[in-house]
Order: sequence, then C-alpha cells, then structure tokens
Amino acid sequence: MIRFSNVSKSYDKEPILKNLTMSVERGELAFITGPSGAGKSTLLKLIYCSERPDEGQITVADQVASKMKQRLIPRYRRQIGVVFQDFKLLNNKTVYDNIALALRIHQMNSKAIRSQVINVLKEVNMTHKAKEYPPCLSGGEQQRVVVARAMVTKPMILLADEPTGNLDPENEKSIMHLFRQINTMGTTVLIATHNESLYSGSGRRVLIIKDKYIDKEIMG
Amino acid sequence: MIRFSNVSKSYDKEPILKNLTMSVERGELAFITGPSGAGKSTLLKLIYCSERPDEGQITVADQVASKMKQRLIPRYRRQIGVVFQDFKLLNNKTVYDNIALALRIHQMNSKAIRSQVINVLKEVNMTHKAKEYPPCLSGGEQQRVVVARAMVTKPMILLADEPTGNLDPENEKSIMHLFRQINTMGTTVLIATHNESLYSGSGRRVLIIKDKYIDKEIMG
Amino acid sequence: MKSIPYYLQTALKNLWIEKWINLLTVLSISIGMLILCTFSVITLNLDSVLKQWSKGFGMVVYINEQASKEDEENLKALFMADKDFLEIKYISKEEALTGVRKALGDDAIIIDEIKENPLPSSFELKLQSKLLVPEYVKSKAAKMKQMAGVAEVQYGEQWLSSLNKISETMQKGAIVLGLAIFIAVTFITYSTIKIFFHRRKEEVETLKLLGATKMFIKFPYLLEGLFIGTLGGIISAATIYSAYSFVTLRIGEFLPSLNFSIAVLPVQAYIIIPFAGAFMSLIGSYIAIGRIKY
Amino acid sequence: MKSIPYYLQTALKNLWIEKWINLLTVLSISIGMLILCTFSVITLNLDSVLKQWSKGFGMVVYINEQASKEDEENLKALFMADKDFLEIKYISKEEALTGVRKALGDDAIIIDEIKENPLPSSFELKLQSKLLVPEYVKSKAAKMKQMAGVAEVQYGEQWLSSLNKISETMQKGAIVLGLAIFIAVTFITYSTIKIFFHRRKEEVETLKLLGATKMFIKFPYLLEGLFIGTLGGIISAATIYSAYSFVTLRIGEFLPSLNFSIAVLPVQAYIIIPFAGAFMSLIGSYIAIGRIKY
Ligand SMILES: Nc1ncnc2c1ncn2[C@@H]1O[C@H](COP(=O)(O)OP(=O)(O)OP(=O)(O)O)[C@@H](O)[C@H]1O
Ligand SMILES: Nc1ncnc2c1ncn2[C@@H]1O[C@H](COP(=O)(O)OP(=O)(O)OP(=O)(O)O)[C@@H](O)[C@H]1O
Ligand SMILES: [Mg+2]
Ligand SMILES: [Mg+2]
Repeated sequence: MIRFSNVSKSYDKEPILKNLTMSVERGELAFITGPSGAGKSTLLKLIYCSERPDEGQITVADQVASKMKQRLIPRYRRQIGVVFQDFKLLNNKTVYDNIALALRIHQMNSKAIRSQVINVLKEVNMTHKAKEYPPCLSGGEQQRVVVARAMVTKPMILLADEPTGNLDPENEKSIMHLFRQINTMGTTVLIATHNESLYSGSGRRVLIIKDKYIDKEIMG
Repeated sequence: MIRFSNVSKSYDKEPILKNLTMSVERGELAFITGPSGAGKSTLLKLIYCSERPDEGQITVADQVASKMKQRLIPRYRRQIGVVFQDFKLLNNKTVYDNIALALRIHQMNSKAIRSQVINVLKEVNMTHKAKEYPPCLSGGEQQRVVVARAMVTKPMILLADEPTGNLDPENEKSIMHLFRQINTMGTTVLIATHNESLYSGSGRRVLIIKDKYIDKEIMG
Repeated sequence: MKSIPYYLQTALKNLWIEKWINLLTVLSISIGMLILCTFSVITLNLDSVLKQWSKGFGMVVYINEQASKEDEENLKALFMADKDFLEIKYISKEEALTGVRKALGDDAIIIDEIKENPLPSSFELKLQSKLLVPEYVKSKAAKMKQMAGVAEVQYGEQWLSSLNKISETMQKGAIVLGLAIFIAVTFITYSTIKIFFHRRKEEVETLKLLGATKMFIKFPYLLEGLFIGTLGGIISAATIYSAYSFVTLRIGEFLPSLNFSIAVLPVQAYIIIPFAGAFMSLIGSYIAIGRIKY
Repeated sequence: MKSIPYYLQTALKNLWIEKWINLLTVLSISIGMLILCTFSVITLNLDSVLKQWSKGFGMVVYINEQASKEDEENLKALFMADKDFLEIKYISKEEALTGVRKALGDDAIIIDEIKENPLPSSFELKLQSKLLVPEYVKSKAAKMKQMAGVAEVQYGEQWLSSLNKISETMQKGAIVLGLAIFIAVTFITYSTIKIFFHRRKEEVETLKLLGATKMFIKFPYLLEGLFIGTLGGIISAATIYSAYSFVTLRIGEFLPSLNFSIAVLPVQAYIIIPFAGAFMSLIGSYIAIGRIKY
C-alpha cells in the first residue's frame, strides 16, 4: 500500500532522511517511532505530498506519490486521512463544521454529512462540544476532534502523527481502539509516535527511524 | 507559594472547577493530573492571571492573583515561567529570538541575554536549531524551545502544561531532569500532565482533578 | 454544484465573523469608487463647459455694399442647404448698428454723432461643433469668400486654435488622470483584499491538506469579494447621489446668475457603479488569492 | 530605555519580514496623501485665479465736460494720496476714442463718420483686492461722486457681487471637500493599519502572557507605523514634485497664451508632507493597536 524505496529528503541541505526503504501492506496497522526530530512527521508529509523527496520513489495505492502532478493532488489526498501533530483546526469554525468540512470537500450532501459527523463525534466522545470553537477546547479535546476529522471520510489510508500526545490513558485507549476498529474495516493505518505504551503489546510492526533511515523493525 | 481556596470557574455557565482548594509550598515540585478536559490548563491559567475565578481566592507568593489589578499583571507574570500546552511561539522570530524575547521583557541587556540564551539552548539540547524559525521545527523541538523560554528568566514559579506530550522517552527524561534541577535551585515547579511515567516513582505530590476539584492527592 | 450552498454559507459566515474588518474594506472600496466617480462627474462637466464655449463659435459673412437683395437671398438659400451649419442668422445694417450701440454701453453717445450707417449687413453662421477644426474652418471660409455678394468672411482664428488646444489638453489630461485614479482605486481594492486574504493563509493551507480542489478553496473568497465590492459600489452610488443633489441645489441657490449646467449623471450610472464595484473587487479578489500551489 | 535598540530592531525586522504587505500599506497611504495634496494645490490655484480676476476690477471716474485742467490735476492728487488705490490711470478724451476704436474692431468704420468726439476724459482706479466688498465699493463711489469735476463714477456692481459670491462658495466648498478628503485619507490609513495589526493579534497575546508591559508591546508597532507613514509621505511628496514639474512644463508648452500661473507649492510643503504622513499614521497606529487588556 505504501512503499518507500531509497528515499532521501533534506531541508536546506540538512539531510533528514537518507536512503530510506520501507513498506506498509494493505490493511496493515503499523507504527513509526524514533526520537524527537528523527523525521517521523517528515515521512508522513512525504506520503501525503506535502513535501517531495529529493531522491527515491514513493508509491501509495499504486500511485507514484513522489511524482504526483499538481492537479491530481487534491483527489489523491482525499484518499488519505491525516491526524496532524499540530492539529490544523480552523479556529473560526465550530467542532461540527471542522469535521463536516472534510466531508464537504468530498462533495457529500448535507444530510449524509450530518449523520456521519454526529456518529464520529460520539466515537471520540466529543458530542457535548460540537458547537464549541477550537480555541475553547482543551488540548486533548482538540486532538480528539482532529482524529474525528481524519476518520470521518473513511479514508483508504489513515496517517496519525502523535495522535495521543495530549490524551490521558483512558482517552488514549479509546482512540487506539478506534484505530484498530477502522483498520479491521480495511483502512491501512500508520501511526507516528514516541509513546511506547501505544505500541508495546500491540502485536503490530513498529518501524524505528534512527540515523536517517529505518534502522530496525520490531514487533510491538 | 500557590494557594487556592474554594475556587470556582466556569465558561459560559458550564462549570469547570468547583470549590477547588489546594496549595503548593515554596520550593516544592508537584504534579497535577486528571483526564482530558478536567481543567488542568484552566487551573494554570488562573495562576498566571489569564483567566479570573468566579469565586474563591488565589494567592501566589503573597500576592492575591484572583484580584490582581490590570497594571500590576505584567510585573506579576514576570515572576512566573510558563510552558504553554499550545507552545505560543512567535513564528516570525528564530528560536534564539523567541527565547531572548522573554529576557528582553525582563529588561536584561543584550550581552547578558546572549550568554543566558546560549546556556539554556544547550540544556534543552537545541543549540543546533538556534537560527531556525518555529514552523521548521519538529513537534518535540518546538516543545523544548518553549521549555527553554519558560526557564531562561529563572522565574520564582514554573508552570508546565503537558511539557513532554511531543517528546520521546529520552528527551522526556532530560526535561524532567532540568525541572528537578531548577527546583533544587529554589523555583517552585507545578507540572500538569496525564503522562503517568512523569510522576510515577518521582516521590512528589500528585494532585488529581476529578469531578471539578482536587479529589485526592497521591505520592508519585 | 452540490457545494454551492456551502460556498454561500461560508462566505456569509466569514463576512459576519469578521464584520468590522469587512466594513472597513467596504468603506475603503466605496471611498475609492467615490473618488473615481467624482472625477468622472468633473470630466463630464468640463466637457459640457467646452461644448458651451464652442457653441458660441460662429463665422461672420459680411455682405458686399453693392450686393442686391437677390444676392442676399441666394446666399441665405445656399447656407440653409449646407449641412455644416447649425444656425443661420441674418443681420441687417440697422441691426448691426444696434448691436454696436449695445456693445458700447455708455460710450454709445458717439453713435449719435455719425451721419450715415457705415456697417455692412452680414450672416452669422454657427458651425457644428465637431467641425471646429482650424484647417477645416479655414478652407470653408476661403470657399465662401468666392461666393457672389460676399465681401469678407471672419472667424476667430486664434481663438479657435487655442480652443482646440485646450480641449485636446483637457482630453489628454482627463485620460491620464482618469487612468491614474483608476489604477489607484483598483490598487486600494486589491491591497485591502490582499491583506485580508493574507490573514487566511493558514485556512487555505489546511484546506489544501484536506484535499480540497482549487475551486473549492477559492469560491467562498470570490463570493466574499463580490459581496464586499457590490456593497462598496452601492454605498458610493448612494453617496454620489446625495452629494450631487446637494451640490446642484446649492449652486442653484448661490449663483443663479451663472446658470451653471452640471452634467446630469445618467440614471444608468447608479446601476453601473455597484456592478463596477463588484467587477473590480472580483478581479481584486482573484488576483489577491493568487495561484494555489499544492 | 535599555529596550530601545530592541524596539528599533523589532520594528525593522517586522518591516522586512512583511515587506510586501508593508509596501502595499505605504503605497495606500501615499495615494491617500497624494489625493489630499492634489486637492490642496487645486485649492491654492483657485485662490490665485480669483486673485487674478479681482485684479482686473477697476472703478472709472468720468470727468465733467466743464472741468478745467486744474480740477483734473486736483483729482489726480487726491487719488494718489488715497491708499485704497493700487493703480491710477488717466485717460484723455482722445485715448478714450482710441480705446473704443480698438474695441469695435471691424465696426470701427463708424468712428470715421462722427463729427466731434463726445467721450469724456476719465480716471481708471484699481482698488486693493481686500477692499473688494460690495458695500465698501458702493460707499466709496458715492463719496467720489461728490468731488469737484466728477461727472459719474462707475464700477461693475453686479460683477462685483457675483465675484464675492463665487469666492465665498469656493471657500466653503474647499473647506467641506478638504475635510471630507482628510477624513477619507485618515480613514484609509487607519483601516490599512488596523487590518495590519489584526494579523498580529496572536503575537500581542503571547507578549502579554510573557509579562510584557503595554509600552513594550506597543512601541515597535508605533515605530513601524511611523516609518510606514513617513515613507508614504516621502513617496507622495516626490510624486507631487514630479507631477507638478511636469504639469507646469506642459501648460507652458501647450498654452503659452493662457499664461496660467500655477501657485508654487512652497518648499516647506515637501518637508511638511512626510511629517504629516508620519503624524497621521502614528495616530492611526495608536488607534489601531487599541487598548491592551491583560
Ligand atoms: N520546513 C522545514 N525546514 C527546515 N527544517 C525542517 C522543516 N521541517 C522539519 N525540519 C527539520 O527536520 C527534522 C525532522 O523533523 P520532523 O518533524 O520530521 O521530526 P519528528 O520525527 O516528527 O519529530 P517530533 O517527534 O519531535 O515531532 C527536524 O530536525 C526539523 O527541525
Ligand atoms: N475559553 C473557553 N471557553 C469555553 N470553554 C472552555 C474554554 N477553555 C476551556 N474550556 C473548556 O473547559 C474544560 C477544561 O479545559 P482545560 O483546557 O482546562 O482542560 P485540561 O484539563 O487542560 O485538558 P487537556 O488535558 O485535554 O489539556 C474543557 O472542557 C474545555 O472545553
Ligand atoms: Mg513530528
Ligand atoms: Mg490542557
């Protein structure tokens, strides 16, 4: 589903990833970990075409992401749900509208949008805050809204960048449960995190970035 | 040092804290924990006068924070260093300038600023990114800059809101080490977190918010 | 197509959320358009003043002392048939003398002293204003001098050429100034909208990351610009209308003697102005959003 | 005090970081000031045109047919002593006839027919322009009529009163229009700066949380506004200077006959304009930052 072959990426000549090769299979749920600044977010950005690799090839669902044409990017991105590390919520829209926006971009009609949003809000346990604006939410509440927005479109691939950094153990567990659920329904899930408790004992593949490439792979 | 007596706070008639009483002694290092949306950030905001309580009294270093006059707030805040949950870094200033800004607000001269900033950057392991702008930093790197900015002024009180949410275990340890260090030098430290690994085994007081007040207190 | 209600809703919501800034923008735009319209009114009036002036321009054909009544009738018929002339006026010897008497005012006493009226009879001819080109008038005069019974043909040669120069300069000046003001106004609109959209950078960034198409991103902003521009246009049209009524009233009151004729702004203008505002800020918005790059 | 280098540095850095937006702001402001200055120049010129006109205003004192040469000398001496008059010109009977002859142009043939010159000799007096008030001129004329040897005193009564009305209306109009434009320009400046600062909301918020005083927060913005306004002023002063030179040149070239005297903008104006710009946007910035509440 996701395949990196010899991918290198540098910012201002400072190499971040070098000759990175890895793959995530269709229907898999995998983790990426590594110290702060290792390049986890960069790796995810390469997948959703927010950054381009300097070298190497990236294929995602049989599409060559590393050479994606400008005009094809919107449609390509609609296949991918992303939980951004810095949330990227729109401050002038309510929680409801922030999530609905993702479905509007998918050209879904208002009635369908309504039921979908209500469902997903229930799943992340945020129904009571549907009409609030993001600046009025706690850190953890914002994070749950972002998770909801990434899931609501039922994407083929779900990328989650540190999705539980602001969450208490209970919410963490329930979000991880959601990820597993969506995974069993066919979505390929890739989670970047340094939170060992997320992957330890999960029985899933954990890719570890070290020295600018995937140094080793363990079973969580 | 910090004393809440029967403090209540609500947003739009929605009560968040109710009859909360607690205190942190001079020179203590304590934790606050509780589920997402429990009111940890709100409690810290009440301390640094970013929010006002509806009822009750808050005294901080013999000053009545809950009734602080507008014109006294800047000086009051300069006694407190804050690691904000949402970072609040200025995107148009470099890492160096973001940290230096805190000292400039303290009217320190440029020479002294220089050496202090260089020192603190070393301590949070961010010297190599001194000239970068925040949008070019990884989540964890940004968080370390915020910690540096909060510490650099050698404040009387240090408030840290989820200071390790984006950090790998290694960086987490080193930041906690810094907090203990600054604490032994006399600074009162209060850390809001849901990361059990931060406080478990620390031997410090952990205040747990539940049902809108400090339900119980455990030893970490 | 499904998204149109969403676009509208988003545009309206954004307008409302940032209502003060939007009001500032609307007012900036309407001030800009006001300046443009004021300039247009002034130009229109300059033109009408020039037209008034040139209406006064005539050629005078003096009749030979020896010419018969028949010659005069012939000449009149010829001039009547010529489409170049707007007005033809015959002035007899006696009328000429009365004219001089009037012109002299107090000095008219000298006329009482003359023995015989030495003034010739004449035709005063008014040329169509579009024909008031020095070369044309000159050749026309030369041709007429050849006619039977004509003693002399006079026209304000110098005055005509300076009138021409004035009108040319005015036209050039009007074009240059008008263009300058138009650019200025478009620029103000553009810059206001640009600053306005700059603030939405993050929003656009997020929409892009969520997979929105260019159209999806741009449409609400364009609608917003359209609305702001139209409102700006309406406000300036209303202001112009009131200012115009006020000025016309005042001039009529203060200077009835001048009988100043301010060119009336045609009713259509009040419809065109809001459309122009809409058009300008649509263009402005479009440029201001700029190219969206993924 | 220690923070002044920091303020300056921050202001300059911000100016540089947002250079395009700042350029837009500078240009908006300079366009606004340009409009204000253009208006001032036009007003100045209207005034000088009016002055030119009123220079032409004279009183004519006709001498009695029976008056002796001595009477005339006496009158001349009296007029010379009177400080109300700027110019005194004696016109003899012969000069008067020559004048009429000139005025009649082609019709002058009638003068050849007269037996005797019936025109009186006269004095043409020019009043100081500040005395051109209908009431004053009227009483002056009545007084002069009582003098020995004076047959009649004439002055353009109607013309004088309409001149007065025109100048009054123009002054009123200038004040109203000037005020309107001033408000418009200040408003544009304010709104541009307001939008500008709105974008910095987050930055101000963070500074407040870090314990910065109001002064510490505001100072760099005020400096920025000061700089932008000054630059805007300099640009508009430079533009006005070039436009002015260009127009003066052109009018001299196209219409030498008009001898149009455009009021020269005093050199000080070019120094005042940047200061005015600085002042206006300092005020604008100050209002735009608004009250800072902790
Ligand atoms: N736009 C950019 N320009 C320059 N350097 C960048 C940019 N984005 C990221 N970097 C640098 O690339 C490195 C990797 O960043 P990345 O965000 O991928 O790290 P990460 O593994 O996600 O870290 P964290 O766990 O802290 O989020 C960091 O050192 C960061 O400073
Ligand atoms: N400005 C505000 N207006 C309205 N409600 C608010 C506002 N700020 C916070 N809240 C609400 O108050 C509650 C407590 O928020 P707070 O940020 O204190 O939680 P927290 O304990 O810090 O949670 P987290 O661990 O997720 O950061 C939340 O439910 C939040 O939605
Ligand atoms: Mg990251
Ligand atoms: Mg919080």
